[in-house]
Amino acid sequence: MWIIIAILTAVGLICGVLIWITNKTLPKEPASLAKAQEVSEHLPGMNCGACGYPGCFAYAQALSKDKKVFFSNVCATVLQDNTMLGGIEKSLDLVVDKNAMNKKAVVCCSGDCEKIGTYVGVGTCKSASKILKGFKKCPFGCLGLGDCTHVCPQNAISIDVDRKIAVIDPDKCTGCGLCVKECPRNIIKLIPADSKVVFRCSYDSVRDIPGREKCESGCIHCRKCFKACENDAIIWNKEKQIPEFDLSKCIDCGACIEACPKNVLTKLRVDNSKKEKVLSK
Amino acid sequence: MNGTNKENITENNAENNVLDDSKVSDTTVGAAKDNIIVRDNNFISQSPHIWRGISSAKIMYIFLASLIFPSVAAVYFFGLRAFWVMLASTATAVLVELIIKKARKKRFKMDGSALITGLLLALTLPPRIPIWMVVIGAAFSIALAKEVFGGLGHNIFNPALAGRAFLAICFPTFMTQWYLPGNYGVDAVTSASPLSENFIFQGTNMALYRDMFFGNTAGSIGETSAMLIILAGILLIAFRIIDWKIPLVYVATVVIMSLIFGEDILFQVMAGGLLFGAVFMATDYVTSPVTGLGRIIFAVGCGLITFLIRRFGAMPEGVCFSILVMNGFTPLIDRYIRPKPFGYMKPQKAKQAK
Amino acid sequence: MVSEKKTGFGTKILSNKIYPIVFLSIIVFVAVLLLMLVNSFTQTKILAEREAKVTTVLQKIYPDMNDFELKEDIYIILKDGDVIGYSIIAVGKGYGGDINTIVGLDKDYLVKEISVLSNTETPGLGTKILETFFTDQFKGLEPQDVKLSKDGGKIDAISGATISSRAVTDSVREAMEEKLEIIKSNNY
Amino acid sequence: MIEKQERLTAKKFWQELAKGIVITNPVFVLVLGLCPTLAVSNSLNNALGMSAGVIFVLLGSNIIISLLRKITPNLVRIPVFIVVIATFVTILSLVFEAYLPPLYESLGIYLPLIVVNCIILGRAEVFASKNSVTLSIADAFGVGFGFTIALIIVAFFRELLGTGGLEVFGKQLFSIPVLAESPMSIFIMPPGAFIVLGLLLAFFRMIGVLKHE
Amino acid sequence: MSEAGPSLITIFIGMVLVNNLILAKFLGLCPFFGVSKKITNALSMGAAVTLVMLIASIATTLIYRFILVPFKVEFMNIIIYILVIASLVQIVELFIKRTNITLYNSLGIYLPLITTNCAVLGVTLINAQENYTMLQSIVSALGGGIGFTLMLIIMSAIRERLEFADTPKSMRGLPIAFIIAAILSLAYMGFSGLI
Amino acid sequence: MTIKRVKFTSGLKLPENKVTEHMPVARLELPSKVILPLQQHFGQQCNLLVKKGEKVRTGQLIADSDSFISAPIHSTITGVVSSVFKMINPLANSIVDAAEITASEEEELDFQSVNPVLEDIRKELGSLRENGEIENYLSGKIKELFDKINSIENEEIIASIKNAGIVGLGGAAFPTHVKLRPPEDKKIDSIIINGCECEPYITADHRIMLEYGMQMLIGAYIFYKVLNPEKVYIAIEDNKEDAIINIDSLIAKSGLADNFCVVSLKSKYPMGAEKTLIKNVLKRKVPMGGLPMDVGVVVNNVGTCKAACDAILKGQPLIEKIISVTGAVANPGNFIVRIGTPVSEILKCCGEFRSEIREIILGGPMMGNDINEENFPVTKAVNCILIKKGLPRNEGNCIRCGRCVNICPMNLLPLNYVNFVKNSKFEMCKEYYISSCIECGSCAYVCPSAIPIVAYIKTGKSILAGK
Ligand SMILES: Cc1cc2nc3c(=O)[nH]c(=O)nc-3n(C[C@H](O)[C@H](O)[C@H](O)COP(=O)(O)O)c2cc1C
Ligand SMILES: Cc1cc2nc3c(=O)[nH]c(=O)nc-3n(C[C@H](O)[C@H](O)[C@H](O)COP(=O)(O)O)c2cc1C
Ligand SMILES: Cc1cc2nc3c(=O)[nH]c(=O)nc-3n(C[C@H](O)[C@H](O)[C@H](O)COP(=O)(O)O)c2cc1C
Ligand SMILES: Cc1cc2nc3c(=O)[nH]c(=O)nc-3n(C[C@H](O)[C@H](O)[C@H](O)CO)c2cc1C
Ligand code: SF4
Ligand code: SF4
Ligand code: SF4
Ligand code: SF4
Ligand code: FES
Repeated sequence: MWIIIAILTAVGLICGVLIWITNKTLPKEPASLAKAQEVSEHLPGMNCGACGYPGCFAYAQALSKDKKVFFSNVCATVLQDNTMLGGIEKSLDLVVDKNAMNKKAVVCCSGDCEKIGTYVGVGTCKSASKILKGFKKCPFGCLGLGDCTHVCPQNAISIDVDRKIAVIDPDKCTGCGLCVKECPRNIIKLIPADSKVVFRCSYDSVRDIPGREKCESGCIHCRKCFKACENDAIIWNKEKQIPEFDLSKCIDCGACIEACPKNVLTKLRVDNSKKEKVLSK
Repeated sequence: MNGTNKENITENNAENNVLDDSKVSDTTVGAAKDNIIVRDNNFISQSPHIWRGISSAKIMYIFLASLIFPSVAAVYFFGLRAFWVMLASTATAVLVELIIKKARKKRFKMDGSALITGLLLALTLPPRIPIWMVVIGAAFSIALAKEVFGGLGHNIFNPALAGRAFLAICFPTFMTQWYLPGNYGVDAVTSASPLSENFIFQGTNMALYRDMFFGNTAGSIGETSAMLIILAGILLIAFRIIDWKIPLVYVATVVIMSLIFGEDILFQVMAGGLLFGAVFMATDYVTSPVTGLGRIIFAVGCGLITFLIRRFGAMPEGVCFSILVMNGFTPLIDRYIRPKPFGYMKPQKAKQAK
Repeated sequence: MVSEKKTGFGTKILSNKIYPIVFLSIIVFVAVLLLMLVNSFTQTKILAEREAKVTTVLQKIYPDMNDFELKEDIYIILKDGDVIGYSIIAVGKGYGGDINTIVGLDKDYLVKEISVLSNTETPGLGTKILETFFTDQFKGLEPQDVKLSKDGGKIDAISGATISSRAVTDSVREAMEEKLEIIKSNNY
Repeated sequence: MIEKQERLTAKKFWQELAKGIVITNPVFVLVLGLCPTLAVSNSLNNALGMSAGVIFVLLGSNIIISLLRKITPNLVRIPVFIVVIATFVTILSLVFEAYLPPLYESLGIYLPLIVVNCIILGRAEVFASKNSVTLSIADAFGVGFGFTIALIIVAFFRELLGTGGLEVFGKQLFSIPVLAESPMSIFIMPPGAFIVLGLLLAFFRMIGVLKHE
Repeated sequence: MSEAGPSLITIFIGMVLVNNLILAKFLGLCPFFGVSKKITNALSMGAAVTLVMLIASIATTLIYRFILVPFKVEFMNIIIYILVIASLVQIVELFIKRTNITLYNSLGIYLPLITTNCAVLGVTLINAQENYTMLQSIVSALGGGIGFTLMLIIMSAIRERLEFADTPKSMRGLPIAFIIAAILSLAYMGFSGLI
Repeated sequence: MTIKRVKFTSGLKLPENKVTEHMPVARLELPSKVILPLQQHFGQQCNLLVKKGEKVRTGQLIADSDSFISAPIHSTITGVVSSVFKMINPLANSIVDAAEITASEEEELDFQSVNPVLEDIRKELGSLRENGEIENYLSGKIKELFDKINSIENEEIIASIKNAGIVGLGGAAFPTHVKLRPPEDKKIDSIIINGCECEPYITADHRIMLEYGMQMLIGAYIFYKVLNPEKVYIAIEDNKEDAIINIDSLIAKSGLADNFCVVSLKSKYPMGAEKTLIKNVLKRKVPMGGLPMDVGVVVNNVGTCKAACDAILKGQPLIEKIISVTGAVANPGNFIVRIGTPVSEILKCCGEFRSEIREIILGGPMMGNDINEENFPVTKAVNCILIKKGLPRNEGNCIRCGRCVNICPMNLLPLNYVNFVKNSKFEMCKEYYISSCIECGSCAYVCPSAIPIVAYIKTGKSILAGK
């Protein structure tokens, strides 16, 4: 009996020796990998790709090579989550000013405008915008076919069926920017999360397109908001003929919102109780 | 990512854009741009602006029409009983599809594919199978082999065959009881199907072939008459509903294998469900490859496996299983068998050229 | 994880280069030792179980048997030291896999009873070979009669399960033919 | 981290237990240990036997591995764990063979295969090698019971549909008239196992117990 | 080979088609469902499993024939087999990790899973159970590996296509994979009796 | 007879609907205004050279660009630049600058200088009003004409063609002068004159070949002279038998039979597409991503030839072109229209729509682009205005019938693009060579599930291009 025990133990010994030898003879794994492994533990692991890398681990590898990547390609989910952010800060030895980087996406279009005809085709904004710049009179307005809703990892975007435009819930949005890339009309913009007023129109410099004049719900460049603001928080952009906001001066008084005759200015959190979620995931 | 939503949108959009003649509003805008007319009744769409107009549903119904041949033969050979089997199967298939579509809040479109599935399933069953089993089989076909995948066009496996295989494994006793055509009575005697172990035919080979050609043998209710199936197949090919490659290559493979292994060729071709499967089931668009070469590979695979099972396997018949097995290979074939695009050059060659 | 802990004595061993090998060997050694111990406890019981199983089957076929002997895969059934029959194991290839059948022969080399020990046939179809209406057909048959009626013998196949029926029948016949020769020539 | 967790409260123990059963149910949530789940769930009997075996092995290996966790070198971690697990499995199989031969036969090759049941090694890797003995025990029981419950659910449907009735320890609980005569034998065969588990997973997702992908 | 037994071709066809590890024997299901989302991953996983299976079969057959049987300690097979397999996987993992980091990333957590892949241990146990010779064991391992890889590839191709399908939400991912496995297994039952 | 007949070809048999086939080309009266987008060609947008309010004459250069791949734009009527604005170019789906010119009473011509050797021909041509007379005059002097053309420097011809703003009139509007200047290492051995006109409805090219055959042939000769190939093929589909015979006899008459020949092709769609055309005529395959000149071929449309003839002989820039107006209108026909004429002005002459719900398509039904209102101008690339009853499509699930795969002239797998684009897998599109698609529309035409496959493909392509 002892013989067999000895033999079997020897088998174990051989196995151990083999592993040991393999370990010794093969080149050591690069240190960056271990670091990446560590970093990736603080990442959300959703592999959403919003950071611009194919997946969280790829992002982690990039981060472990150069921590500045965190600022150029920020992962918005990490930014929202204190424990993850803390972990990243610690493992990468970084200091992150969260507020400065925190963004919200807003749809810069405030409503349905007339249609130029009956669009019959593929029901995505990308396709619809390929033909005559979209079937809405405004060649810049939201088409409301919801391409953006599909990419949002937070399910923050829904389609307002009344106005036929996309609406983003600022409370859910993490500012990852995926929707910005998705929208073929480039009307989703990332604005600082502490913005008070949102200018919801994209119809700026290009004007006077016959048959495609600016829509009923868009900015008419009347400058009333500019005049209404008593704190100089609005700067009038002469070239584009639109208002711009100086956050530090805005006191959230709402005067400009009141003043706008076209309701193009709104608060970041609009009352969307009427909104019906139809097209979100 | 999300096919569901997109479909919704398209539908939605179509509804939003209903053609409403009352909305024809001529609006004249602007001075410099006088007589610009914006009309709601203007269509805008991408090219092409014309369409051949043979819809999927039309194809399905033509296919269904060709199935009348074996169906009528089934009633002729096996009596009303065969009719009830067919009715139960089709009705269940359509009903289950309707229920699932409703439960998923999707539009139910009567496009005939469920009818085909139901009818084809029925035609592959033995004539005296209890009706409740037919119902289970048809429900399985539609629910677990078609609709779970997303419905028409998305399924991987041929629903009718999956249903048949399910029944064959579930209720082997019932699925292996064959009857000779003609005796409709309650106490009809079982008989062996030509491919069965204990099939003994008293008579000349010629008589056997004749019986098999016209359909006077035991077998599944739709598969017995070689003549009608060939006729339907020729019609389907002529109307360009099915691709000639699959049935022809399938049968040819079996013929070649029979030659190699010294089997009776005519018998192999006409016995069992080979013709039926080759014409009606292997040709299902959804579950077979889309390219010509892919289809040939698919058909050769079907033929080889059918022969393998018939000759070496325990099952007397291999058509059902072989098509199902090849259905499994279809995505792989489609992935790797692709036509070379027009003017394709190997990457290095292209570089050299530049 | 391990090397981080720096606690006096342990560190030396734990950070030793060949420690993993030693550790693994020790674990294997302990495990093997343990198993040998357990085995020595259970072995007798297992062997007893196995024998009991055979005995129960044989007992069923030969109710009055009280002992048996195993020679060249043939169970020689004894009653008070007298031979009252022979039992052999037949292995046939069925629909799902091997079918093991024990064949009980009486002193005159005729089938006394057969009993299927294990099979992997389709439940409800192939497994009908377990039922008495099938096995009873074998009683009193000589080897040459143990054939399906289709093949010219005296056994009716189970409809829908010809393969299973044939597997049992043919394996029983073949086993009988082979072993009877041995029995006769050795005069067990 | 480890130090903190060692200051264990009774609450934590129960938490781990519950987590194993529901939140990280090994079969339905983690989708591990599929082979035994599918292979032996063709009857309630087998399912119960298997579950008992798995709980035993899980418990034993979790305890030992948790004890060894500080002195196990990383390089041979997996071989060591697996040897520990295999020891328990072998003990189990010897005991089953000696005392429960019928069960031993019907579990067949899947009894030794407990050793590679992903659940067990998974727990060893993820939990026992990082946590104290007490917590590991809780984890073993939690996961073990989770496994048992899953197995019973699957086996329930398979046996019911596949044989037309239910039978536990030789007692016929009940049977369905028509099905019992011609049972849908597919359900005790491999395809049926896949179907049942697939539909169960979908069902749990549908009623919101499990997360969608 | 002095012992009789099923011919090599029978063993091979049996392992690939008739008693396919995944569809008929329920072995190796975790990686089967886990690594079958992309064809490329499926291929490398299949190759890795086949390799490990082959080496493990050779090693374990040697151990079985020359240690366990002579000393009558066949019951030790589980522990020794798994030890050998685990060590092998460890070596393979180390090897891939140190030489081809991209492959390692794509196989990710599934590499260690080969250890706990029932399929590998299953094949070695089957070899022991059927008392296969060395050559038979090798063929059986090869067949098992090829059958496993084949199923993995088929499954991944199907799942890649289903990515575009309008599958009900609750069926997406694993549930539908189970249904596919069910129908595949149904289809491959047609091969029964080939051996 | 030098007709080469190509019998067996794959492709799609479309319902032809060429109702205007036998309607002679009519000259439309001058429009009251024209709208000239500053990008009517493939390439760089031009810069406007005139100011708002400035007076311009017919043929006066009003926009040009420095870029090589570009073509200048000329005023097509005499009048005042009444406004400059942005508009949507339906062909490229882009926003471009445009100038609107309001006509004044009198038409004044401002044609470019013509090479001295052709001066007298121009004078004589100027005195002819009827097109028939011009044709007769030209065929009478054809030998002399060729000699004169031969004596002009290649560079000068190319420059004239460039200055005339000539672009391909076959649809792509690729600047013709670029094609006439192949890189040194590419030897052009064949020219194909594309008179296929494979799209349904359109008959403009057909009428050109019947009524302007001589001018077209002279244009072809000019290309022949510049590129000096071995052979010039004039490819015509066999549904235009009269054009085949006409051109053949003209070739014989002009004594060009050695180097020119007519190729009669089966009437299959998309025969006219460059790549399929070259394959059918010469059995050469343009490599993927390559150009016709990679296989030593230049393809030009018959209209382009006529325009070249006009430019060289008359010094007339590209200010007018022949288009078909057809479909659901009361009086369809073929017309010579000034470029920039708003669609509404043309439609006025063609009577009421016969259909309430309609699409206005610039181009043929297979590849044309929709416009939403009738103020869009006819640009250089437009060869047909088609009014059609709108066709609501009920997109269904792809049933993988493989019809699109069978029909695709580029051997692609169109059904996959639909899946990829639907699921945002644009990288996969690349893997399946989406850029090889010529957007011919055959696949969408045959698809039984009425999937607008081309719309998906266009989406995928433009996303990949980063637009
Ligand atoms: C799922 C399935 C399981 C079967 N199982 C068995 C079986 O266990 N035993 C058997 O002899 N035949 C079985 N068969 C049937 C055989 O394939 C074959 O039909 C039968 O042996 C012919 O017998 P018969 O001539 O008595 O009808 C099964 C068939 C199917 C479809
Ligand atoms: C980027 C680009 C460069 C081209 N360069 C040349 C050229 O140098 N010579 C030439 O003969 N054609 C050239 N072409 C024109 C094409 O060969 C072709 O005539 C044009 O795209 C219109 O063809 P279509 O109407 O079939 O699309 C070029 C086209 C493109 C897109
Ligand atoms: C699908 C398709 C169909 C076409 N059909 C024609 C045609 O019928 N006639 C034609 O002249 N050009 C046709 N073209 C354009 C030709 O490919 C090519 O661009 C043209 O003949 C080049 O001559 P151009 O530069 O003078 O226009 C077609 C292009 C495509 C992509
Ligand atoms: C030519 C043709 C063959 C078909 N064959 C089958 C078939 O064998 N089985 C089936 O269930 N449906 C068949 N159908 C119907 C339909 O395609 C099938 O239900 C799809 O698989 C459902 O997605 C067929 C349809 C056509 C047009
Ligand atoms: S905001 Fe969203 S719905 Fe609106 S156009 Fe952009 S992608 Fe489409
Ligand atoms: S709304 Fe846009 S930015 Fe915000 S989370 Fe969703 S995708 Fe990201
Ligand atoms: S894929 Fe492109 S080239 Fe092919 S048929 Fe469709 S549109 Fe034509
Ligand atoms: S023609 Fe339409 S239905 Fe047929 S395969 Fe192509 S896309 Fe699918
Ligand atoms: S339990 Fe078998 S692989 Fe996981």
